[in-house]
Amino acid sequence: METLFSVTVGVLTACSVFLILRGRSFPVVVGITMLSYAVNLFLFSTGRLTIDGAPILGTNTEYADPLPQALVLTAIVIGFAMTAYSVILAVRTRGEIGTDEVNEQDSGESSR
Amino acid sequence: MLTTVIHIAFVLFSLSIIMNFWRLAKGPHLPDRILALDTVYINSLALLLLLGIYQNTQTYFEAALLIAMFGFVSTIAAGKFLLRGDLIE
Amino acid sequence: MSKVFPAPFLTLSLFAIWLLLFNSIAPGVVILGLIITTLIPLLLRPAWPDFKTIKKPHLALVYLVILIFDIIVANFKVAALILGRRKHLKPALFVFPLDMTDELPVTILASTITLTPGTVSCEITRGRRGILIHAFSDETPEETINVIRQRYERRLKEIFQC
Amino acid sequence: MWQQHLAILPILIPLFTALLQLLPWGDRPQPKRRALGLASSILTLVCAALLLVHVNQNGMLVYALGDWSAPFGIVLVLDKLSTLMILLTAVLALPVLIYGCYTEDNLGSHFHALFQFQVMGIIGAFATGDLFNLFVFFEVLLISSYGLMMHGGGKFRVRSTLHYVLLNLLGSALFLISVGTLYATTGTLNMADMAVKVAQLSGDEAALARAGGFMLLAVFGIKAAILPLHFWLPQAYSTTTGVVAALFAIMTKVGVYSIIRVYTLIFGPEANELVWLAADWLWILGILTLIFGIIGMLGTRDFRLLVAYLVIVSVGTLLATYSFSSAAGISTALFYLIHSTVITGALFLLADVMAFERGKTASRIVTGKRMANHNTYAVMFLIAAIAIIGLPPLSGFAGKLMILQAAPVSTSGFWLWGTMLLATLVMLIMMSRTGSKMIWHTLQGKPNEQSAPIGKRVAIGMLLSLSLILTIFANPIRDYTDSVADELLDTQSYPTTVIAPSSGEENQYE
Amino acid sequence: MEALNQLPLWVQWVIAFFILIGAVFAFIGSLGLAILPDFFTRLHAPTKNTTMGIGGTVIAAIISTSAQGTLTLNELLIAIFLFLTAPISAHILAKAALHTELPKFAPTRDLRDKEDAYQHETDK
Amino acid sequence: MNLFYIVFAPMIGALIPLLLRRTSRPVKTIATIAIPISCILVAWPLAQQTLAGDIPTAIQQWLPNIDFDLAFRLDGLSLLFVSLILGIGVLIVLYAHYYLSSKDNDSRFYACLLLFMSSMLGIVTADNVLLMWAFWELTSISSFLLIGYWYHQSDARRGARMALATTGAGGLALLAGLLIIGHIAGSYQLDAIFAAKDAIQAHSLYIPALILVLLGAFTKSAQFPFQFWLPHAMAAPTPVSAYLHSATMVKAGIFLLARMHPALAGTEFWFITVTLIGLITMLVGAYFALLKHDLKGLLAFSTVSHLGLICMLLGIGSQAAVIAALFHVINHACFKAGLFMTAGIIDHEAGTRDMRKLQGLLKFMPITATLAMIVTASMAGVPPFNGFMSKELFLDQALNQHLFGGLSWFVPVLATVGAALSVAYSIRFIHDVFFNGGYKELPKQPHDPPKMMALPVLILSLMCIIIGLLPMLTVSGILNQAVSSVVLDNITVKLALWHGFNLPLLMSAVAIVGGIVIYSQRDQLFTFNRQFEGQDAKHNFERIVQSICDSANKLFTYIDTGSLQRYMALVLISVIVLVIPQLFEIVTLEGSREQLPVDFVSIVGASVLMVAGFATAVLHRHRFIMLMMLSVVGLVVSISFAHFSAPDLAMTQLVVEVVSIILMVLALFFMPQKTARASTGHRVFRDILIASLIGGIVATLNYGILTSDFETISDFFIANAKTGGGGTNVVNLILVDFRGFDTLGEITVLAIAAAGIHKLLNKLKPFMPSSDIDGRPWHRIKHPLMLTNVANLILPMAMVVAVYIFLRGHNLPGGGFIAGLIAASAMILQYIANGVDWVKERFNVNYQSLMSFGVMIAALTGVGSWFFDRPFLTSWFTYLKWPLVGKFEFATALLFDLGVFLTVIGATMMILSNFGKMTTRHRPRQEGN
Ligand code: NA
Ligand code: NA
Repeated sequence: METLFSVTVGVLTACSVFLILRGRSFPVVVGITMLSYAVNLFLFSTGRLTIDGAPILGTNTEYADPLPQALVLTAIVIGFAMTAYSVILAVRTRGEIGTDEVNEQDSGESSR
Repeated sequence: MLTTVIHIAFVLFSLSIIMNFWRLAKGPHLPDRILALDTVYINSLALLLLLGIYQNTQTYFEAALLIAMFGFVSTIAAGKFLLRGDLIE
Repeated sequence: MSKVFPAPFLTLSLFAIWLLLFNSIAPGVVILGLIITTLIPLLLRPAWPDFKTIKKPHLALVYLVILIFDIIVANFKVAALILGRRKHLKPALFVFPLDMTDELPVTILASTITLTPGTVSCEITRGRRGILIHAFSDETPEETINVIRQRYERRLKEIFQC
Repeated sequence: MWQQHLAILPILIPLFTALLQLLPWGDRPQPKRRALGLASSILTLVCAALLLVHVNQNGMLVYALGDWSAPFGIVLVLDKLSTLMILLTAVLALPVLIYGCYTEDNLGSHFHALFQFQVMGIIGAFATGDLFNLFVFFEVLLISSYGLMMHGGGKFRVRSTLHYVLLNLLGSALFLISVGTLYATTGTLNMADMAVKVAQLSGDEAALARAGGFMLLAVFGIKAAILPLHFWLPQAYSTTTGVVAALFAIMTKVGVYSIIRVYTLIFGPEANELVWLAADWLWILGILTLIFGIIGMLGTRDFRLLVAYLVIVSVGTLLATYSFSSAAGISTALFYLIHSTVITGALFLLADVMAFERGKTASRIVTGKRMANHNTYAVMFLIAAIAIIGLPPLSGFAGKLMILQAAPVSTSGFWLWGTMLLATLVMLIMMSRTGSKMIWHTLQGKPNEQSAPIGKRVAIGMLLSLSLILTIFANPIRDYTDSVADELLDTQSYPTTVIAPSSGEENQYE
Repeated sequence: MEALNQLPLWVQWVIAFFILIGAVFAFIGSLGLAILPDFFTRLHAPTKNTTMGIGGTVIAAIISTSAQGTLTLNELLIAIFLFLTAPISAHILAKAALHTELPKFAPTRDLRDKEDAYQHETDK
Repeated sequence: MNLFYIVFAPMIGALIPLLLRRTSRPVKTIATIAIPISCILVAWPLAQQTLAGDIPTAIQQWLPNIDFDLAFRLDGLSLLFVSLILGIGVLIVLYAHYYLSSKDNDSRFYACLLLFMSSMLGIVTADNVLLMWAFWELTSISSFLLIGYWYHQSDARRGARMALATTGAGGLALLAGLLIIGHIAGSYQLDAIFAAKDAIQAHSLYIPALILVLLGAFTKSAQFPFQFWLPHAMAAPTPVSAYLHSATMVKAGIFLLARMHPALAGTEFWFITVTLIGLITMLVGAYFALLKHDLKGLLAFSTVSHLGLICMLLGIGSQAAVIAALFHVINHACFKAGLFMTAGIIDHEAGTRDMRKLQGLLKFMPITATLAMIVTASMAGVPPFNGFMSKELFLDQALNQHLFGGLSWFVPVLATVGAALSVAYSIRFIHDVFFNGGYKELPKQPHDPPKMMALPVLILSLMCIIIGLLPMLTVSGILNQAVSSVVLDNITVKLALWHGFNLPLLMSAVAIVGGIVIYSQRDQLFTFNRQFEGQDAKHNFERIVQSICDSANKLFTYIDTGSLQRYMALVLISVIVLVIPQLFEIVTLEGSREQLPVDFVSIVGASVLMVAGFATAVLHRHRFIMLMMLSVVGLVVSISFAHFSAPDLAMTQLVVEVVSIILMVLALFFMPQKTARASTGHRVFRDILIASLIGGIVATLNYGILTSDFETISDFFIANAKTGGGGTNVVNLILVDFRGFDTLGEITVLAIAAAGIHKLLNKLKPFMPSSDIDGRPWHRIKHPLMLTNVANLILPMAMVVAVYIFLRGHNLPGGGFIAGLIAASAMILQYIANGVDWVKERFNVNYQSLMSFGVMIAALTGVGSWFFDRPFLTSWFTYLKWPLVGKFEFATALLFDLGVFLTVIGATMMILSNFGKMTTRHRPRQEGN
């Protein structure tokens, strides 16, 4: 299971990174959002994987590590705030500039 | 026996999700995809319920309820997008 | 009374939901639930439109039973169609002419149509004069319209007295 | 007893102020918001000063939030370094806010709230003793900086904000991966405790932790604008409003602080297989950043951009100096940090106010109209230039001499000497060129009629006079940074203080 | 799982029955979504069958917990919610499909008047 | 302490003319001139001590940490220079009084001059080399301000910048050299450095240190090849030129050579370098002096030449050579100041300095001509003026050095050539201006200056004569001490005008005759030189700086293209470069932890996750589909959390994911819905490579972590949740209690984001498509009937659920955040179903205040614990027993969570309602249908 998990996280990360390297703001924002999913999985798994061990006292005998879960919760909320901001910033940028290209115009890269 | 049945159900639901996903990927039209996505939500919800039965726990109830609620909201949002482009007007 | 309980049916169903959620009838839960389910409709009162309220609750129960039965039937029917041969598929798009115009009954009827055998309501046509239905089975539209009229619309009109 | 709570006041005061400023405040809210913000900034400054005095007298202050002591709860660790940085932040924030209160805050909504949030985030980052909490405060300061950077709107600003935001979002993701890796190898989040645990790592576990540590370096590198992670900075600083850029003068320093903290405490002298983890890289990158800053200065045609590259140069200098891993290196780096923060802050404001009074030519280094307050700016420019270049008698020269003396007489020391002196020369040439073109060489005719409010000049004057204070009290300040460096390098007693607070303090809560 | 295996066998059978009902219907629904020829026919499948699939599973869950001593009905909420919302989702999607004039399966009989086809409900 | 006065009085006194700027010029001049005079008075008693062989010192600690103290000394060398600086300074102020026009800002002039004076005094009296360096740099700054005094003239600006850059660069080299020397000597105090002479000269860093120090000295005194800046400093007002060229600035370099002489001189390297450079400079300077048509240009290059001479003498380094050098310093100061003032008078009164235009002025300016002839004769080394004496000594030294072995003869020969050139340009100065035919039309009618303006020149000419005639009476005392402090020995100087017939005298004679010859043949020289004209150092300098700047600029436009893609790639590549080497060091990645078995559902889940992730990436050009794929990713991640025992996470992830997607869909309306294919294959390949490497790193780290065991602090939370926090949901307890501070920060972030978004949406006029992606007009119905009805039904239901989730968070999965988002989504549904206006009509809630109160409640809960003498955020809980209700728990953490709840609702609604408002008012008109 651990192998499967880490491969999945890796693939998800790679896909997100690919999106982050795109030239338009929207895919980049989506890439960052997806990266945050991957990172949350990663951070969560630093407490190692446990099945049937929700850290709710009295329900189980063995508990999953609650600390990374709490960290991921914080990270999710912060990620939400950041996603919201960047999405709307992308809209604003498009509103101001007229395009959603992330690169500066009249630079060599914009055509690429 | 019950264990076997639950395992079979797990497999059936999983296969359902795969088929939904296939439809989601294939389309061919946006309503198809949205419908498929909605179904993925519902089948996932079922998986969680099943997991609750399997582990004999109530822990997943809220998560399942939320999937039902939020699956609906997201489907409506997508549908509204197709109809009007703007969700909130 | 109507100031404290602007929508008694709502309060009641919310309280039921509350108990279902907590899955308990401990005094603390009940008391807190009464408070909360009284407060929420009060808070949300402006957002609660003037729905036509149910005039005949017992008929509503009957309607519910019929509906559940039909849903089960519908499931088998659709399952058969999915698994059956494609040539049995004779879909149709047609309008069910409405005999009532109130929002809530129309909504319930449209939902019922969707949940019951072989039909999905696609549009509520202009002026709530009809419901555009996509039917799946090989029944004729006339038959379907008749069933809907007799089995559901009639009952709804009674329940809501409209 | 109450001094205990002093530890958290510099975080809470801006927080509550910001929250209050989000409330509607009636028809003409701005005067009220200004008064509130200024009062709060003064209060923060007072608290920061008291805190510094307290810590200096009684030693490190460990504040266990929620009464959960380290390593289990989050603790604020107010050691000399933290209090110094907090005081610096408060000292910078006040004049910048004064500047902002003169119509700058009307350019967009929520300026005051975001400003206070930003201060809160920065101070929190300096205060916390917990790695994940550091992440949280990074996010607080980043999200408020995103908002502030947009202040005033406009095409260029929006695009550079977009770049800045997206880059930092990537940085935040990397931060989480690093924290996760470190937690997974050490089982703790408290930095002091992590230092203890890291020292016990060996073999493959140590390699994993090293990977986490290096990824963290990239994260802090973005914040500190080290080559090649600095790209956001010139664009961001040169497009945003002056007041925001001035406040941002401390932002890169948060990155530098984090590097100093993490790579001294956790991956420092006691870290066993991870000893001085980042020193070599910081050395090379610091020098490269310096060189890059030099080229950047040469290539720029805009005063603001020039100041932005000055920031980069200062970052390179700081990190290269820090990388010597010696008490003298750290101490002098800190001295230089204080100086460069204050002066670059002043320069950003100056560039802003000059751009305003120059009108069309703005901050471009070209001949323009005479400014309404030409002579004042001329004097201010001269003082700021002398200070930032590092010419006597202002603080920059003391800082530079200190660094040059602290550099070892070895190949690496000579590299630092060479690049620093070259940087000084280039600054000299570029600043004289800028002053000559923007102040000396003015078009014939009447001066521009737009005159910036006097409060703005007062604010710049306040910052510049800080340079004077830094000069006069250079020695006591250096003594203090020496003691900061000593405390910082005493990585053995730090964890014992943090993890098991002295019995006296503990009794208080029992 | 041990707790369930200790239940009386007939209870286990009942639970198993409902689970299977749920799973099979859900599967058929998803199958329909995958294989039916056009959007409108596909819409029928999950709308009815998947909802039913949940119903079965919910009942199974209720029995399995209730049979252990405490009456647990809260899963019912999920089912109620789904029955309440599924027609709406379907309705909105059908609207969208009609609006975008998705191609229909060839034998579909379009019995709308011209007026019906193009005149939808008015806004409130 | 008196020494401090001497140095700092002019510095502080610089404020006086500025303060007096509203008064008349005489007041300012008197106030200004009083300062150096007071310094002279203060210096007088100290000078007596020095002349008696003592060295008065003063010290005030400043930066003991870097061995930088305000330490001053007044030894002979210092005294010599202090006298020149103050003495000539007084004359310069007096002269400037008449020279400056009424339009000039005299306050600024005097202030800068005093500042400059102070810096020079600091250099020559500093007892600490770092302090000396500080004043050295101050002279650069103040001379920059002086040269650029007429900053409206391009020449002044450029000349000032070039001077600053050149001397500044030299200053930095000097600093490095001094630091090395100080490092070797272990101190920056002069005596310590002198004492460490042997150590310094034996050290491996001696040569570099020496080169660096010499660079400082040579740039400052405009030695070859750094002579180019000095003539352009002529753009300064003439009093400044007079001061800079006679007693100060350029003499600072000479002073430095003399000052460091005891520590650095005596080696072969010193000798060869300094002597040769001096010799070359002397010749080059003299040659160019002859070619200049500008009076000040001529004088400037003559300065260069004479400084070369002094430099050469210091290079030779013998006792006699030092005497000659220092003596010439005095003499040069006298005649050069006088010469510049003369040139200034001519310029002032005749309106030009061009020798081609000037001629026959003797008739109009007899006094000026007389004075000019005296000082020029001194410069030319004509007896009986002082210049002759020091030149004799110089020629003697040139003869007596034997350090070039068999080639030593060329030194005296070249020295004589230099002297001859010097004579030639001196003749030209006099002949071309005052004789050379009758008067020609000039811009002004020339006449002698006011008497007081000529007074300084008169004083200087008298000095030339008196020193020439009575050297032992006038300068020997000071020279004794000065030379003693250079050679570190007590010596007595013997000076006499007449040395008898000897070789130097012959050389002098040859020089004078040669000079006349050269001058008479000057036209050929001009013709020869014409081929090199058009080479202006100022323009060259400017061009070099400009081209460096341009190439830097070009480099930057190449490197920093404003391409976010490139920035992102750089960040990622940095991570790869930093991290991968560490991963290579891992021997066995797989740890000892036993793996969990894999089940079918997990495989399906993982596959769907990966495929959906992949599809999100691949379909990035079809944005809506991409979002749907992202939804799947989020959903499966959420389910995974549930599967691996994290129900709280599962819920939060789900809720956040849906709200985020809704936001993105909202945004999509204002964004292009499709992206044109843009990336080249090359670029895509690079991106895939980076992506795979980063993915690989993360997967590797994750695998290594997952398969190894570790010890964590988490057991503490599980053990203390119930007893310490009063709840059973450990995750929630960590959030609201153990690490409540994180949560406070997190909701703060949310609040800030909402405020920032509000800011972003202010006054935004977004792009709005009037038709969908296929060009179809939008559906006409804004709010479908069925949806509005059901949404209305769902709202209260969702609220109940939200309250439920909120309340049970402490003990079971749930909590304020999730509850807040449930409530918020129910409201979102209202917005979607009923529209902005509808909602606004019915719920007039100020979301911003709500959000603010939310965070406040959370933070105030934390502050509350202060009243119980506990740190911020300490939680408290108790079990209450009420009639009817029974026993229940109350925890302050719940209050904290309430804050979270309100913040989330407030922030989310603020974001969405603001977003919604954008289109409500001005939706583009519908077409068709
Ligand atoms: Na349905
Ligand atoms: Na809208």
